[in-house]
Amino acid sequence: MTSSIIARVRQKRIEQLISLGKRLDERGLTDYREVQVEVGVIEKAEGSARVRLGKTEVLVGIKIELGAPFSDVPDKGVLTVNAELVPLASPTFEPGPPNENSIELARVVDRGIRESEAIDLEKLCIEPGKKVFIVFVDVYVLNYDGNLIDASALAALAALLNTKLFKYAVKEGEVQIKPGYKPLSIRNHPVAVTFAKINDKLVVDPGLEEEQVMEARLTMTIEKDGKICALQKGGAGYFKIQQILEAGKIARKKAAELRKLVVKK
Amino acid sequence: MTSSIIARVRQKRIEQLISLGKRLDERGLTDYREVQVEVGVIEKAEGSARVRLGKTEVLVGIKIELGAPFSDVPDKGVLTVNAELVPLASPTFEPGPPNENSIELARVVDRGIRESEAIDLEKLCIEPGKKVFIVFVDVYVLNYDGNLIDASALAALAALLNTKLFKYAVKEGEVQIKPGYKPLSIRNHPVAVTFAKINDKLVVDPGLEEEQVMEARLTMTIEKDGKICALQKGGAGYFKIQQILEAGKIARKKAAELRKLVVKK
Amino acid sequence: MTSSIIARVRQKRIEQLISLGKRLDERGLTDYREVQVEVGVIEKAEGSARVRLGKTEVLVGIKIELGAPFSDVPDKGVLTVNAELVPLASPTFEPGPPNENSIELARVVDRGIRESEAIDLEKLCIEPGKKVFIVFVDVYVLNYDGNLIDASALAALAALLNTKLFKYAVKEGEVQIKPGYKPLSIRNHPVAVTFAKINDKLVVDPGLEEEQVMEARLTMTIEKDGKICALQKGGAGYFKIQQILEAGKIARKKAAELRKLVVKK
Amino acid sequence: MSKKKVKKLINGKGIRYDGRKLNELRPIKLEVGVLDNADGSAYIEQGKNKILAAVYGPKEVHPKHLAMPDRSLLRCRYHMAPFSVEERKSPAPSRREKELSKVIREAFEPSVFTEYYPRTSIDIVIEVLQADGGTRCAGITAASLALADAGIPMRDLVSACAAGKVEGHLVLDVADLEDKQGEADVPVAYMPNLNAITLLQMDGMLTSEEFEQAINLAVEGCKQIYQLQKEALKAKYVEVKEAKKEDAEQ
Amino acid sequence: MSKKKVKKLINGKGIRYDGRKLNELRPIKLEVGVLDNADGSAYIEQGKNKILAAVYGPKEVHPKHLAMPDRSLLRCRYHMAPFSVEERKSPAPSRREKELSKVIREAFEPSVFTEYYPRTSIDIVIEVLQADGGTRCAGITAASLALADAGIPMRDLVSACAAGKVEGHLVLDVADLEDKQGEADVPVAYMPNLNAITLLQMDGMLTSEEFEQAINLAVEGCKQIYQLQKEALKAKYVEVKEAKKEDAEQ
Amino acid sequence: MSKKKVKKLINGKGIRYDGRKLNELRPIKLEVGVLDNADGSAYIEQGKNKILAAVYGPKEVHPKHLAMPDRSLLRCRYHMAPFSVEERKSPAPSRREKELSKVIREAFEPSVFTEYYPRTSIDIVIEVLQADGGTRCAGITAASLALADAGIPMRDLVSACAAGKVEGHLVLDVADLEDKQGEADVPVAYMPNLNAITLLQMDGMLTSEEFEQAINLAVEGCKQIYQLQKEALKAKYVEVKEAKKEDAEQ
Repeated sequence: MTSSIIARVRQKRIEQLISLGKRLDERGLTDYREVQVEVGVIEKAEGSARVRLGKTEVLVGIKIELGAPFSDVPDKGVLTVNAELVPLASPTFEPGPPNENSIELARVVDRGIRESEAIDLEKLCIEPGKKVFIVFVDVYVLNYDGNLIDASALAALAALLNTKLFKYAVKEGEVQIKPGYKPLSIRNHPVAVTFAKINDKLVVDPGLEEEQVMEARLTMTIEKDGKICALQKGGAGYFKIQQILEAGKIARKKAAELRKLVVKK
Repeated sequence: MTSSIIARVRQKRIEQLISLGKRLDERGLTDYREVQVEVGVIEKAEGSARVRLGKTEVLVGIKIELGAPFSDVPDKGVLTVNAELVPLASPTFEPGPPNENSIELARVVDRGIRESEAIDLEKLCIEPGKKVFIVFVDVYVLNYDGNLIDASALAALAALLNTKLFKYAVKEGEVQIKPGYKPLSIRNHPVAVTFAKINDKLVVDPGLEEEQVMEARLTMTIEKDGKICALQKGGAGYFKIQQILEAGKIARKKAAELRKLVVKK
Repeated sequence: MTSSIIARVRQKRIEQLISLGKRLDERGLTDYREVQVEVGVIEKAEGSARVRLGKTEVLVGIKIELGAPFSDVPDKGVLTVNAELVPLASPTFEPGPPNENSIELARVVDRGIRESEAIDLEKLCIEPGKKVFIVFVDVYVLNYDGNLIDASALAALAALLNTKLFKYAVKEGEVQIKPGYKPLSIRNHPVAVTFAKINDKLVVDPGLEEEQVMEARLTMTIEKDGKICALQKGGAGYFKIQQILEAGKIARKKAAELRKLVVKK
Repeated sequence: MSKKKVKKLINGKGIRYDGRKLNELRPIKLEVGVLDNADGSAYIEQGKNKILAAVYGPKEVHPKHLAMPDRSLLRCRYHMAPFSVEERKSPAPSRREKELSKVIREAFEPSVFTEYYPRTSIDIVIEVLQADGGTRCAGITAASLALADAGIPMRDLVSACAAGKVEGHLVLDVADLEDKQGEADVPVAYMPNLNAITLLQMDGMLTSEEFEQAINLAVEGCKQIYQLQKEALKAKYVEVKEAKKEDAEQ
Repeated sequence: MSKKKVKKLINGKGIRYDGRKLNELRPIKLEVGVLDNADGSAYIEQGKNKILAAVYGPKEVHPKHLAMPDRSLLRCRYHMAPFSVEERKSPAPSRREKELSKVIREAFEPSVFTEYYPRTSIDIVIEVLQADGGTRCAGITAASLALADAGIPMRDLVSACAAGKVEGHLVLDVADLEDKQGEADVPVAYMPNLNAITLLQMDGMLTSEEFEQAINLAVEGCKQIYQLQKEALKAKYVEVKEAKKEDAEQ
Repeated sequence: MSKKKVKKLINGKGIRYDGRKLNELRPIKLEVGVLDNADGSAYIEQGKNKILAAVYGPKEVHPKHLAMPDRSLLRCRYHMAPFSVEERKSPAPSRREKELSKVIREAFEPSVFTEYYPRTSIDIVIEVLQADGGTRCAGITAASLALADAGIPMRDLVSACAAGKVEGHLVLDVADLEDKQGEADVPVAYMPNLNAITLLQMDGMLTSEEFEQAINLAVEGCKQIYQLQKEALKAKYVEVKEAKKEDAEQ
């Protein structure tokens, strides 16, 4: 009971601040927390990146393996995104199979990459209908302090840009690994920007406490030319059309800023 | 406690009626509830049928796919029956993997089709040991008001009779779909007839309330020539031999009546 | 509460006896309970053995099947050890997927066989990278009265020594079974010896009550030449180095005694 | 979105392959109160979509520890029948079905007065019997009617419809083939009286101008569907009233 | 039933491939009280079937919410060892094992006085170590002895046996090969003193006349097995009495 | 242990392929307090191993029926990230991970004063981000620091290190390649002040003399690691003190 009183006081405080255009950690409503990106942190993976968004910390590792294509797209490689909310990251994360939160996280990250056609999946086909490369994007949440989607999408993009593909030759239907690597061909750069609606106002990059009091959540993933390539509304509340259109404008600006942190000129 | 008193009063009432040869809904002891059969309700499925048995409602969809035969019968197609007690159908149905009730339902329906050799599985072999057709019979319970077995078996038979098989040619080990369909070859017509034993009397087509008070359940599946092709006793009680033989006689009669509803002359 | 008082009295008694070099069932500290080994008990299995260690009873059945090798050892057959703590054997065994206890049991038995290279896995390769024999060692616990590891490892060894491999020929990539059998080639004889540490003393072959009061457990698997081929410490306590080295000496002696019960000269 | 163009989907006159105009809904059939056991139920056909929705509740929560002291626990299960799609679907819930169950539940959260029924649960079940593109939206449309049929108090009905981009045109109510070959799909759930968007997702790529048009188009679709929902409820209400009258007259 | 005739199973004199007459049981060996930890246990060999049954209970129910205020919860697990059949079986319970667990439990419900032990459970465990046709019946025969060995009060022992049709003949106690090649298999569980059939299933096809003969044949088999069960219990009882006498004499 | 010798691992001068002497540890980097949410945490790099450990607790046990009246429930989850190894690992826990979780938990049982916190749980989480041989030992080394960082009272730190046999030589701190090509691997966890071995496993084959040398070698390694652990804790302590001083000065 006491803790719920404290929670309500805290909620009031967050809402009051936001109505004044302020936030608990003194950010502006459309400011991101400090973003740190580090790539190549897992040498054994084909690609990897760690992103810190304030105290939220996500590691993405990329593995590339041989496998069979889907029967309805026999001439394309396969992209598989998985997210693990490992119990390291929060007292609320339980070990076990993916739950709806980790599935949603993985699928929103997946959608941004897939719909922006960031990976040239045609180039990952070795033998149509038989053998293709499978790109495994594993999102590993190490510390949870809110806004996992943006941190994960950014880490996934940074990791993909850092991914090397081994060279190979096909001899009599068998794939032979050859020495050396080439970078994985990445032709678009989707960046997710997430909004929380609190007290009917929009804030970007919600922290954990903000997530706990937000009415609803909206993620817009923006590709390199400013197009929207994925959307996801979450949470128990709703948005007005006007809010969504306003969010779109902010998202394009924010996505461009974040993109600079991972895409080298 | 009150609800259990009501339940006991209800039970008494059902038992008294049956001892007088009557039932709650004014049927005779060997009368079925109204049966409605509708076929082709799911156009995208290879075959489908909906059966209503009073308020019990079951939908069966048939899908046919390519796959591998079982290693011990390399020259036969595969029949797979699955039943889902979807939470639509009753407040007592929980989502989750099949439980013993849905497994029993699927297996009793399966047994009638399999043992009467209703489907000519030899004709579904494309390349012995390598490639055959798999016939998926999916029983989907939409509303549960007792006697799922008879409703499901009847819907399965109606759906199989309604099933079309795409035409194909085999070229260099690859199956090529050709335009057009032919009906799936169905050479027997198994029909399940279920009895409840209540107050030591047999009634056919038990409704939900009757199932709740019955001592035991007996299903007899009868093929087109009146032979028995599957049996299943269920429930916590027992049957006397004489009751089983008596049930056999009734079942043959009832099965013939039901069969007319789904098999066109 | 009462039962826990009884348990503590029992524990005291066990500890006192052991400090006097005695045990509840009048064995010496390094004595095994009576060991009975029976082979060929499951005629349909390729190999089988039942071991009784006092009232502990374990059945091991061996099945051999065709399958694919692991990609990193394409020229070797596959050894798979599985253990089931079936609910027959103890009121504390629940049905369900393997838990940490059955997994540990299977893996310790596996390690002894694998590391001593008891099975000549190279000889089980039929076609490198494609087809090999898989040896399934299924440990089935029938009655649990302590020290499952030693009973299981001994039963596995006895069963392997009793295993027959069907003869075959390879024709055009297909394996054809030929009449007759030959024994599976077993070239080493690992035997597990388990110690319980109770009141800082070591006892071998702990019974169930001893397991319940032991501080820690140590299993040493000894191959035919007296080398150690697997180790496993278990339980909430610890060992001093000196105790481990002392255990090693006893284990070699005990293993040689046990080995005589299953290996025919 | 696969970019393989199998078939021309929109002709020079802006008519879609199934004869619809760009901003035209598919034929929709709605029925309320179709299942006997459920507290509320509805059936929708939209194009070749055939979907049943049922509501059980408010009822005791099982397992109990999930009960909430101040409101009802809303739960949702979106599920596709194995025979509802081209290639048989395993009946075990896929990742897609789990995600959709979550966003659909969240689409209803702003609608239901959950605070009226503390310590209970309200379970929404959506079963796709045949899928033809836009199943989540059609499922929401039906489930909203099922909630109303169950007598659950709501701030407004939730209506749902997708807009999309196909061969460069913005279109309303994206069908299966258009979804597979098209450039974008924007499913929207909407409460017209509150001007509230309660579900919003997107696959594909749209410029901000296209997106603004798409969302407005989808909302227009929702408003049309809202009228159909109200008619379906009225039909049911009239039916019930007439049945009662008949009972009274007998 | 596969119809592939691999081998002639019954010769011109009505003798089966294993030397039995048509109405003859396979050799049966029964032992009671074979496991140390179980409250009751029994072992059966019937042909090459080797099956252990154990009973734990009446005991506290776990999880508690399954407990029933007016009677004991009867539970049953029929399970086959991975090495019990030709091709190794995964140890995870198959659909067949789940169905058989259910019907075997229901075969014992009419036998056990569950009302004597409210709020408890009685767990029956049947483990098939080697399978040779008719495992559910042999498992029931053994489990009934295990219940008796556990001191669970019963209305009657349950005895079980299958009849079947092989190469046109009705036969008793169908063996594995006969089951695979035969035309029908009718497993029956029976309480002789109550003339009560507690399990009845059938695979295959039979006319009503054949069925009547088959069920009567199976019941005759059950009655023979009933005698063997009683002897096995007597043997155990004598053994215990003698052991006690020996104890007293020492 | 695969016996395929791919590469010579130890040269004539007793120098290993990575430049180490036979009894030399790989470079080790330890950091304490690296995760924000965990009650305690630590990070280790040992060779190319990169491992995070976190501790949550003492805290309320969930589910409650696991709580123990006289002590804290120690739980452990050792888990490898899908990208931590050559071939992607499924994130579902493997049998190996389940066994290691058990023995690692048992390696900490003798260290933690669990009796101080009845009815609570202490959860140890070890996540291998990159694996390079010896992950269970490196994980224990890190987890022990995480326990200390969480303020859990311990009898002693647990330090862990493997010895092994490679190309006939006994070596300390077995690397991945040495493990794969070597003759034996003996992981040991050790509490130096109590001379207590709390984890001991072995793959491979060793004579009793070799085993005695190996265990002594591993224990020497543990003692070196113990010093590194204490330094890492001191570094953290100093850091915290300085941070506090800075706070005070501001």
